Amino acid sequence: MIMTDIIVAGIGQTVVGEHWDASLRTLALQAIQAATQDSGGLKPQVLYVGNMLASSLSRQAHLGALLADYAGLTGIEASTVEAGGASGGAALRQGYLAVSSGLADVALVVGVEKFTDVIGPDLEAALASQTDSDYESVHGMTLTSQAALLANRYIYENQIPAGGLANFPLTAHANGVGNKFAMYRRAIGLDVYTKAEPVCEPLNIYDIAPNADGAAALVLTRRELLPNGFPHPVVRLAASTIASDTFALAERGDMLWFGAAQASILQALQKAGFTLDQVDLFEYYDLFSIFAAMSLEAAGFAGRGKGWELARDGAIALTGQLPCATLGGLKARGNPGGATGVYQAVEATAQLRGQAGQNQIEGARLALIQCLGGPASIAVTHILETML
Amino acid sequence: MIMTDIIVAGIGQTVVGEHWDASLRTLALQAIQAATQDSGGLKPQVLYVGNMLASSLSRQAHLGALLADYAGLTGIEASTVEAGGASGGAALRQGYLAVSSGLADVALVVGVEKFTDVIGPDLEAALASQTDSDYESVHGMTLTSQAALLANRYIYENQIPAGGLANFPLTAHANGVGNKFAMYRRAIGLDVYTKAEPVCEPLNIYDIAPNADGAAALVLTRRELLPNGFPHPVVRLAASTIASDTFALAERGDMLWFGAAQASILQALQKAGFTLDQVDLFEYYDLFSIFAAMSLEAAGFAGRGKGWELARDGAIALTGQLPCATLGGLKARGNPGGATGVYQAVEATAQLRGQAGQNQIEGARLALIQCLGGPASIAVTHILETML
Amino acid sequence: MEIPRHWRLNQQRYGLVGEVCPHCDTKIFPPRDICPACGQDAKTTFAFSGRGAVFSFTTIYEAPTGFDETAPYTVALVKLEEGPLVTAQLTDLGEAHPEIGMPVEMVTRRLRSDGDERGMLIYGYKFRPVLKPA
Amino acid sequence: MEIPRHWRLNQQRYGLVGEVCPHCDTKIFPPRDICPACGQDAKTTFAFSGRGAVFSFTTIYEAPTGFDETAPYTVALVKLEEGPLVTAQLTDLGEAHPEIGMPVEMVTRRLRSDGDERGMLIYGYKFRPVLKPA
Ligand SMILES: [Zn+2]
Ligand SMILES: [Zn+2]
Repeated sequence: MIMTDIIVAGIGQTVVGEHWDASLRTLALQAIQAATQDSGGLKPQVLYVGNMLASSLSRQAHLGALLADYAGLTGIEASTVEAGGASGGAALRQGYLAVSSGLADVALVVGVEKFTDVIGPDLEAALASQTDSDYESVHGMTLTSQAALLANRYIYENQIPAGGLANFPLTAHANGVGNKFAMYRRAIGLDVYTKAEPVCEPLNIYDIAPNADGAAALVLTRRELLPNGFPHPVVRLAASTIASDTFALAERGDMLWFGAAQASILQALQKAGFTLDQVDLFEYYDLFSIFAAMSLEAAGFAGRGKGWELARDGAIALTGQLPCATLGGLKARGNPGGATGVYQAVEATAQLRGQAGQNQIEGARLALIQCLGGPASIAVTHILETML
Repeated sequence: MIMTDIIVAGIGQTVVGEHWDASLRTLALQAIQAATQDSGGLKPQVLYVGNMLASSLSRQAHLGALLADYAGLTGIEASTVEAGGASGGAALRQGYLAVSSGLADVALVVGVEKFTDVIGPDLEAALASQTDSDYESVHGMTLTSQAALLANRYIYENQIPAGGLANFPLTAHANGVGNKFAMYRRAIGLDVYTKAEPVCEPLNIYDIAPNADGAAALVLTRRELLPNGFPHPVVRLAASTIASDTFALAERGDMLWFGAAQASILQALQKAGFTLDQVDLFEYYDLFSIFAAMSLEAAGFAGRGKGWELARDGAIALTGQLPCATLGGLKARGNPGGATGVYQAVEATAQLRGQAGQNQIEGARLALIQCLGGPASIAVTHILETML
Repeated sequence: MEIPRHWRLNQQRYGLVGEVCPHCDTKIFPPRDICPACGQDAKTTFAFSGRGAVFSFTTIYEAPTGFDETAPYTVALVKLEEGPLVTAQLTDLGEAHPEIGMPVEMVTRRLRSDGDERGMLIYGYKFRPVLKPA
Repeated sequence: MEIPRHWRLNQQRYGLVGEVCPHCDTKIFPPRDICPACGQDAKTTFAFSGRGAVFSFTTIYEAPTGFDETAPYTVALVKLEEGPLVTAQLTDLGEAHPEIGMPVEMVTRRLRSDGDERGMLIYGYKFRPVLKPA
């Protein structure tokens, strides 16, 4: 029923980091202003906010109305979309629906997370609200420990050698160097990874993306509504999908398979009429190294239990067959919580426009991006394509 | 761009009340099962959850994936929509967009709130997260006290007599008697209202709707997808709109005017091609008596400062010119938080199908429903119409 | 631990510092960098006099966490001399009963007492009746 | 105050009580009234034996509020004899180092200590290594 292409007309982002001096609304405003300007001044009729934790960490709900107001857009439609760590992707999905339906001409999607207002056990508790409060977090379970449970079993079943997942963070950190919006801009060596103390065995500090503040924004419209003289190569959203899996990790029939990640990618490829081998880059959800490995398998880029080999063999590097985390991923760009899916779309658009600087993937035309909520209880996938 | 009518194919709800024995997921499941059965077994591809406070009150975020799983729908698209007290209406809006766009054939919308897991100051703090945490709730402001500030000024400027707002709760309680899903099913007299102690001057306990647990669900589809032999009169969503106003009450240029409420209704009427005098019933957002009065004014049913006269004169009664809160409204049905907008749609659909029992509005064909977030910082309006 | 947040807001809270729009001279509180009147950039700081009048008020008995120990307390919208309305508590009322129109002035007081592990005390503006000259 | 919630979950937490599907005999934990295997109603209660084996495990050092006083602690997925996996803490490990496949059995212990105003203590299932006969 879609009669036209949905275009990512504007992109904006803040540096990901510990913004002690900036509030949630200030960060969001910066990203919105950048995206609006980048779009050539398109005027949004609807705002979707992707956010995960503000009601817990900042005692602030109802961000739709708050950010519409602070962005000088008082009056427009606004709401908040939450799907755990996939909140930003889910907000992008709503923007896509709003513009596709024809009920809005221009949609603004902003992902924002303000982690650093709270530290310590209260932050861990807020993060654990993504897991099952009656049957998981009540036992002291956290999302990090769920990833550790997965990694432990993955290593056991697939007989992964020590350090087998190291190249996920190493690649991410190498790519972060060239991204001026990244939290970490220094490459790390294997020795640094190997010497790191375990944080939540078998995960060490480099297997876990750092939580940090950030905001990113997108302006979406239909192709015929692009302003005259639109200055960028035109990038369209070729597909938008969400799929779910069991909520609790324990209820998975097959623990080591990200079923929602697989389903959302299969559906996206099918809807857009592409195959995996056409994908020029993959922004996966490397909140943990193990998530990156399992996401590669779920997508079909690697066989079961073989995702880590793509990292070991350099296939995911900027110069590899399937560049991943091309601007640092969650590990080096940082994990801005519910903003992550929007950051991924901003980064993919930059790649497809040829604006990725020293990290540019030559001739990139098709980007696959995916974010996950909980232990892949939700997966949101988008395909972006450069239009000729 | 919409080529077909969007139909409310299934409705379901739980009794609103203090469900000590039922968890959030159990309540949602009951409403979902009822709505699915009522629709003739339509299979949803997407779930939108309207919820306001679960991450604060139940330490549980990520309800989309949780409820999809517990409803036996693991795999489908799911996310949570939040817009303060208007969350349910905003979730309905997303369902409308998903089905309108053609990207989903059947959408399930569930509103759910579980208040009674927490009581006392922690509940007040969670409710206050709908206000501005940096400039309102940090001063000890609550949503109830914002309503009191409005009422105080409203009474002052418009010289409202003592008890001038009494007929809002009296009408709601009279209507609650006939609704088996309502929290309160006893009429109250003017003497009871008059004798009540002020809670937050000038509001007394009857000017404030009671917070309570509840879940309501809707199945939406396009008309051509209705099952053969669909057993109900067909009710369509004729319009769906959201508008915003300043977030903080203090920043309103005109404090006593609900601008977002006005804008969303004007837009809805215009899109659907109706005028106010065609409206057979109005489910307003009577979280506080003053909200009901100001909503009548914003909609244009009464002049500025005159909304209370419609209550005084009996116009809002079941037998009046403009029946409001026809199944008890928030005051007598109860305020199930982020589920409210979905309850309103369920009740309006029942009226338009002729299934409202002793509360049936004879010949009702057009229903206007509206829910508000914060002090009308967001307004979500839907128009429902019986199809002939 | 919410220390960074309150440190960030100290200037506004202690001194009632907002902004003035260089384009249309609108006085802005709280600061928001975009003028709500004309939509242009407005980052020039402006210190309000702290004098105003009660626009509306009420008393809170059922208070949120962090305020429950000081309930009941009176909150108000105060219309500042320079234009904006401000949300704040009324304090030092003594025997005075607040009224719409009552002249008030800003003072600095403790805003909330977090009795839990957060521990921190937050200070900021409240308003008291204007003291009559003796 | 979260007392109603924990009262509601007491049966599952103290006795590891789930459900059995009357249609396909699948054993279900936690109870969910709809069989995840066949999709039909499944409300027949079923008490699990509490015996199982460690499927995976890890140790938490950075714990959420309510658990920070007892950190570090070890959490696990336990494969019950009857089929389901259960999320729980391992306890009474003594000198034993947990391993995948290690036989464990259910015991009742304190789950979290809310040191704040909530005050309440919550008890429920944990798993300990199966004691060898003396
Ligand atoms: Zn100006
Ligand atoms: Zn079964």
